[in-house]
Amino acid sequence: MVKLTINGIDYEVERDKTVLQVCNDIGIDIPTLCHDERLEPYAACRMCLVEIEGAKNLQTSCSTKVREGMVVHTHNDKVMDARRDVLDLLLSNHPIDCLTCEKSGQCKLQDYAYEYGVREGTYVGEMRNKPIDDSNHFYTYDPDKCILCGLCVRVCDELQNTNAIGFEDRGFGTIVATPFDQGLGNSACVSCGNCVSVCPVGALMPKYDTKFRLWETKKVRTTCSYCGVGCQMDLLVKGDKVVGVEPAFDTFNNGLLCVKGKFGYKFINHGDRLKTPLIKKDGEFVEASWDEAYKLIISKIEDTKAKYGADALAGLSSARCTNEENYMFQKFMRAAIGTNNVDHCARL
Amino acid sequence: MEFKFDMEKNKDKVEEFRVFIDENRDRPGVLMPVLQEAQGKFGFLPEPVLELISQDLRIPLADIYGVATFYSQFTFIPKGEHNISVCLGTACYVKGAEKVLAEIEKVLGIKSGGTTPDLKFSITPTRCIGACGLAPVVNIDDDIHGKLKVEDIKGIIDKYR
Amino acid sequence: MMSQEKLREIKENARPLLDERLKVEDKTEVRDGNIVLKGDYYKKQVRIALRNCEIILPESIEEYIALDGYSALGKMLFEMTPEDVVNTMIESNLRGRGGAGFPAGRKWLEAFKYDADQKYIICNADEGDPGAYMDRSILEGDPHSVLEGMAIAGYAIGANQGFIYVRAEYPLAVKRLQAAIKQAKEYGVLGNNIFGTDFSFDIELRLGAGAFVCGEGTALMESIEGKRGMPRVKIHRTAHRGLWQKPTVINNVETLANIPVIFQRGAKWFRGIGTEKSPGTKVFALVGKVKESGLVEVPMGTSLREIVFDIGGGVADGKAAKAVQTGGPSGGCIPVELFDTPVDFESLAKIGSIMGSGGMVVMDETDCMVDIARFFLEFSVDESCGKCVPCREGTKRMLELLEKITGGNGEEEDIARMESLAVTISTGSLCGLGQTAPNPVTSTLHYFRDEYEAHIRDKTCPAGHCQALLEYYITEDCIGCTKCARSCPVSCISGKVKERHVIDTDACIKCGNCMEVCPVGAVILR
Amino acid sequence: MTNTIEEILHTDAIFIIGSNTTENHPVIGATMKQALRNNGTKLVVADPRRIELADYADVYLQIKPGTNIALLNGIMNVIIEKGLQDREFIEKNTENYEELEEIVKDYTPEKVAEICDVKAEDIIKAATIYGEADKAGIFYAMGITQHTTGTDGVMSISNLALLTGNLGKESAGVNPLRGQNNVQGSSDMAALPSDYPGYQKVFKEEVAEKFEKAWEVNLSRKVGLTVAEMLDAAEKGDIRTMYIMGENPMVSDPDINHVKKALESLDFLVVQDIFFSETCELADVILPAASFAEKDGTFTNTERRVQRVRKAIEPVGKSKPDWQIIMEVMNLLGYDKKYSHPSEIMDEIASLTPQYGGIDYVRLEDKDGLQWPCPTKDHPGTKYLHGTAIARGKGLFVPAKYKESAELPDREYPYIFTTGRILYHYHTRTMTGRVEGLNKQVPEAYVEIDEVTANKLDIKDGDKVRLTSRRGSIEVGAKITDIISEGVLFMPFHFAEAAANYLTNPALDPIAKIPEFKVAAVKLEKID
Repeated sequence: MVKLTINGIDYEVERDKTVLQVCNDIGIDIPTLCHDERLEPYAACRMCLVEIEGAKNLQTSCSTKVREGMVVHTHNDKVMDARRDVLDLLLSNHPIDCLTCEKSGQCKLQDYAYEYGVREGTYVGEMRNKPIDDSNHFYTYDPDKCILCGLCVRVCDELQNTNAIGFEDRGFGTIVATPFDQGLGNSACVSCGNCVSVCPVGALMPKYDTKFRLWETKKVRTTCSYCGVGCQMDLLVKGDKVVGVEPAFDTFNNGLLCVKGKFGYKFINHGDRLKTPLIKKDGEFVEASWDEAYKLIISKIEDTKAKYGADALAGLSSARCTNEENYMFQKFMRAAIGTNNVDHCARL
Repeated sequence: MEFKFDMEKNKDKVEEFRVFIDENRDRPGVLMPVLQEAQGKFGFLPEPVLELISQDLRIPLADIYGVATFYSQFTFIPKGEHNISVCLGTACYVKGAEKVLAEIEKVLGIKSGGTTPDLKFSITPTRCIGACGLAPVVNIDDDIHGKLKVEDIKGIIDKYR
Repeated sequence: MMSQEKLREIKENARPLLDERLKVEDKTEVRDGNIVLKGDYYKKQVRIALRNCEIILPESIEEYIALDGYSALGKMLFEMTPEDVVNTMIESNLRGRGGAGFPAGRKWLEAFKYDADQKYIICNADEGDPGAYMDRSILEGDPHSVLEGMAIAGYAIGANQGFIYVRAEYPLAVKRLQAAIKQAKEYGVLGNNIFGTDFSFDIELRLGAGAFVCGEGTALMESIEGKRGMPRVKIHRTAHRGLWQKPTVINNVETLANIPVIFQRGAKWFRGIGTEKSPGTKVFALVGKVKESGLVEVPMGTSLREIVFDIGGGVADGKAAKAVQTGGPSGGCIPVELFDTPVDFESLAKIGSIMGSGGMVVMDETDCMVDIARFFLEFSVDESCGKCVPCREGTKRMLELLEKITGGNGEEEDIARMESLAVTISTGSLCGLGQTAPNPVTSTLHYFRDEYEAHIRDKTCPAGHCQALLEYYITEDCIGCTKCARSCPVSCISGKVKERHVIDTDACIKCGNCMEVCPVGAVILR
Repeated sequence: MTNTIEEILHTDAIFIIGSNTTENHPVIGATMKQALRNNGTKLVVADPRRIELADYADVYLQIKPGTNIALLNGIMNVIIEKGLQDREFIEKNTENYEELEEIVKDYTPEKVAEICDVKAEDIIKAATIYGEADKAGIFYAMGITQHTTGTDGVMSISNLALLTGNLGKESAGVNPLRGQNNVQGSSDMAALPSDYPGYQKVFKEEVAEKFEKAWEVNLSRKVGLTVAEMLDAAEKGDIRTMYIMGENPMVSDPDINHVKKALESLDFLVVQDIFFSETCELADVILPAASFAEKDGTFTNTERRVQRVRKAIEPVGKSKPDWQIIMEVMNLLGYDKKYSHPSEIMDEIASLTPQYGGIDYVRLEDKDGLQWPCPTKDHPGTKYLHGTAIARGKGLFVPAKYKESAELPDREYPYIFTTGRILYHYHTRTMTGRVEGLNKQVPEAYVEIDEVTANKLDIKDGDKVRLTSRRGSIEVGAKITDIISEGVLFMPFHFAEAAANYLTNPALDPIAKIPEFKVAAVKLEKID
């Protein structure tokens, strides 16, 4: 343990933690744009700057380990001025189109601009002006909105390990790009969208079918319905529609999903969904009520059972259904019909 | 202006280059030397060559591209037969390097960083080459031309035509 | 295999041959038992790092040995423990000559103490400051002194591999280094079992590819590792986790060139030169508007005036000295009034500049200080790696403000904006490049504020340099040939034949055609 | 999986055989790559296709389809030869080692190299990496199981892990990667003809009695039919009525012509699904089911983690959750048990299934779910299996000899045909086929053909080709690739329009009854 002072209050905290981690633990809110606990500290956005007495310059709390006797100021004038200026600089090279930006309401840059009272970028000069990359089927990339926090590049490298994107050029000309600007759709990208999930601004945006603001939605934590990994994720729900998916960050999948998990939700509200029972009459399917359908099924089951015995019936359950449903299905076959002829496609 | 690179036509060079990669693959951090070799061999960094490096060294293309675009000496357009590097260091600057560069651009009809369409000349702005005593300095290939005046430029370039 | 006896033997054979050659060339003399270069220019200099430059043949390891080369290494391998070596370095208080002035011995101690299976020595030869070529001269003129310095460092901290990261813009230095490494290995002063001991040390050359930021230690390591040269987050010391996350000592060329001499003559001797806090000498590249430009090595604490006037002979072309710029894009402009400042790490920092790697550019009355600041900012913008916001975005905005001012569009509040932006950039940037990038602006704003004000308020450039603020003017010498009027694309020149013409400066687009066509030079800029 | 996904990060060696992990279990694939990157983990990949992970591997073995067991025996041969086996573990925790040693003795690297068509030195390298690692995990999927020798394959993997003491410890183990979201759970829940939930056998009297008591009904002791057996019985007229919930055998099962005939022979077929699938076409009644977003429940993932599925929206149209439909049908049939919420079903599951004994919805609110076995309410769940003792007491070596696949290429059908999954689609595409981006990404079926074969038959990338096996024929676009060996053809099975399963061989593994999807003999023609 080490003792240190933060904003005039003494704390005793675990050694080996960063100032940022300690502040998070004790409830001091420090802004970050490039930080992600899953990744190596990057210290590029400079929003988490704090003053540490004795140090010549402000220090990034994300990359500074606590030390015995350290005296930290997280919100004094010097620090606040620096953060405000950083926001000013970022906004001076960022389109202020929050009114129509899809990200509005879940944009960290917007949130911090509000929190720190930075209305707009006040430096007038060159702004990035690059075409939008629309070549990926699931998301778009607008370089002009990018703040170069590098989260996408680092997630693609350190966690997803696909390395489809990287930095191009340097200095003011730096952008996140695919090699030779081939476009995401023609790159090594596997469309996992894990970059999209961490973009703090509107640079990497899913191609949503439905317009929504985050505050109109509710998040429902659930389990992905595709492969057997069982990633945890949040469904974004607006009204009676699932409009988006975000990975869970505090579970074993650690904020990662694949293309199907992240973008494959659109079948849910697809127009092709079966919406009513259908009964085949003269080779054609016609809509029926549940009662009609049930009546027919019960009579056929009872018929078969009476004529040929319970073992002339068989049922296939599903690896796509829940445990409870599989349990119900086998119980139905065994207890209600009386046969063990129940199986599913575990082997396929 | 686009410069295409034909792997087939450069087959021998490409083969030599692959030998270089093979001989050096175990050197840690070999990417920079490999890119330098490629640029030396082909005069620039052609896209298919970078793809080849990516395959042979198993370094993601995005990383290679990131490195190639970071360092100013790497280029994706071929250098001309004669490379004119204009020193833009402080000593040269205070002694009028800007005007010298402008004159060279005027004489060759291309911008700094470009190559003439006949692939004869290219202009490369260069950081201080450490010949400050001779400011302003221009290197054409391996020749150093020092204490230059704007009036001298045309005559010097003509010597390389 | 090399041995101390053999080394002595080589020296004894080589020395007479060297003396003979020097006698014929007649450019050297012997001062205090040392061979030094003759002439006024060298009289006030004390050459330690440059001791062999222009004296020995750089391709000849024998000549290096003739002047005691490799004797320090040979001796220490038998007589000193690595700990002794580290302690001697600490005692000498040799401070890094790359710019920041961090004591080399303390770096060594950290790396020495840190246990690891592999350690590295890096020679930072990525000399990038425009107007500085000290390191190039050492690498070209005396490569073995750097190799020997590295081997000593390697022995001290327990490293067996060294890298020299050298700018690709220095082809001759690369050639000389390659040759020197080869020779040194042949002679057994590098490679396996040096001097027959179990100490092995190899050196590999790595070339930069045009990125100033790679002079920053961690960016340089990234570059050697084959990555973009973006400075690392300073969460670990490089002496603990540097190159490939292994303990690494990185010293610059001049620092390393000093080391063999320190071990030949002792730490105490070294501390006797220079000032208490900054012992030893410093090499400067004295360039710009100075009569005698060249490399100058003087004891720390020598005043700027002595360097510029006594050694450099003052300003050329009869013009008045205005300032001297030290420290390149990280440094500042020191006005002539402060020329009595002694040159050492602390004194220069106190007056808003830095020692830097040793570039010293002399400026005269025709140099516009706003434009000089703009020049350095342009450099910093071009060379910013782009990682952190204050440097990437901030230096760009600062450059734009400077361009606005030199372009004649400056506004009163721009100065205050630059001052506050300078604070954000210098206190908030990730690496030294960003933190020092505003220095050229802050120092010129401090000492030459009136020049800024003249640009902004009066729309004039007192030095007569900023094109946008100049006007074309036709003097009395005009013969009225009308050529200028006819060549003017906007027809803003009026006047009768054989009478003096006049330029309507409001309409003039400053294309310069009139000046070019005037047969008598009557069109001037003022 | 005996072990947990997170443990992959700390493993010393990963051996992947018959799993294209980055495409089919992408997040596990990414986790493996993180281990390689950060932990210095070594990787061995064995697969007939040079899958993405092969490029990251220290050793890649491009084995001929159907030769897994030879390879595994070869690896064990090298391990024993080099003395890399864990003698203490074998002594303490296993039985029947002598027979294993006896059988693998014949599988020298040279002999195996010939069977598998790989280099002997690579087998030795692979064995050394796996054998020398302190903690080594084997990861496999359908590439092991979908063979007539699938059970032998699984046993051989288990043998290898036992031999090196890689069971019952962290970051090691035998780790089958389950293909579908709840394939683990549906097996746990006994959608199986021989088992009650928790793998309790239907033919065991005490088990049957337990369930009779709990369910208050008489139960059959007779083991039921597997899918394949059901279809055969249907064709013969022994099965008359079928109820299919959320399955699409008309695309997913081998020999589709046979499936079709079987389902058409039925008197009555009920299909319950969220979309109108290929199987729906043959139904008499179709019931609309709610999707996973419209209901509560649980899935059990490949690492035995029981996790919540939560209702986000109301069921679309008049659809209902499957559990509710089944309950209603059951009630109408006279079995009157009612449930108002899936949590009540889970409580019943817990009361009857030892592994799930401690699981309930309150505990599942924890973000990490619960990994079975979790026998009691205070049990924290089980991270890795066999930590204290191997499931059946001591681990039994069940050595197997290499046997050839049921159908080998011959003059008439000269190519080996193998099937699998791809990243952008899922199973029979009922879901992914309706996601625009996924369809744009991979719009239609294709067959991967190696360059030599393609040249020989003058087939260019994108050309239409006809594939024919003894069971059927399909037309499909060609994809020329260098990731597959000469004479091997690979096709994803997802696409109904050109369904690979018209060609596949329904021959079954005698124990697991799994069809040999991975090896069939076909002929290949270019269509002009």
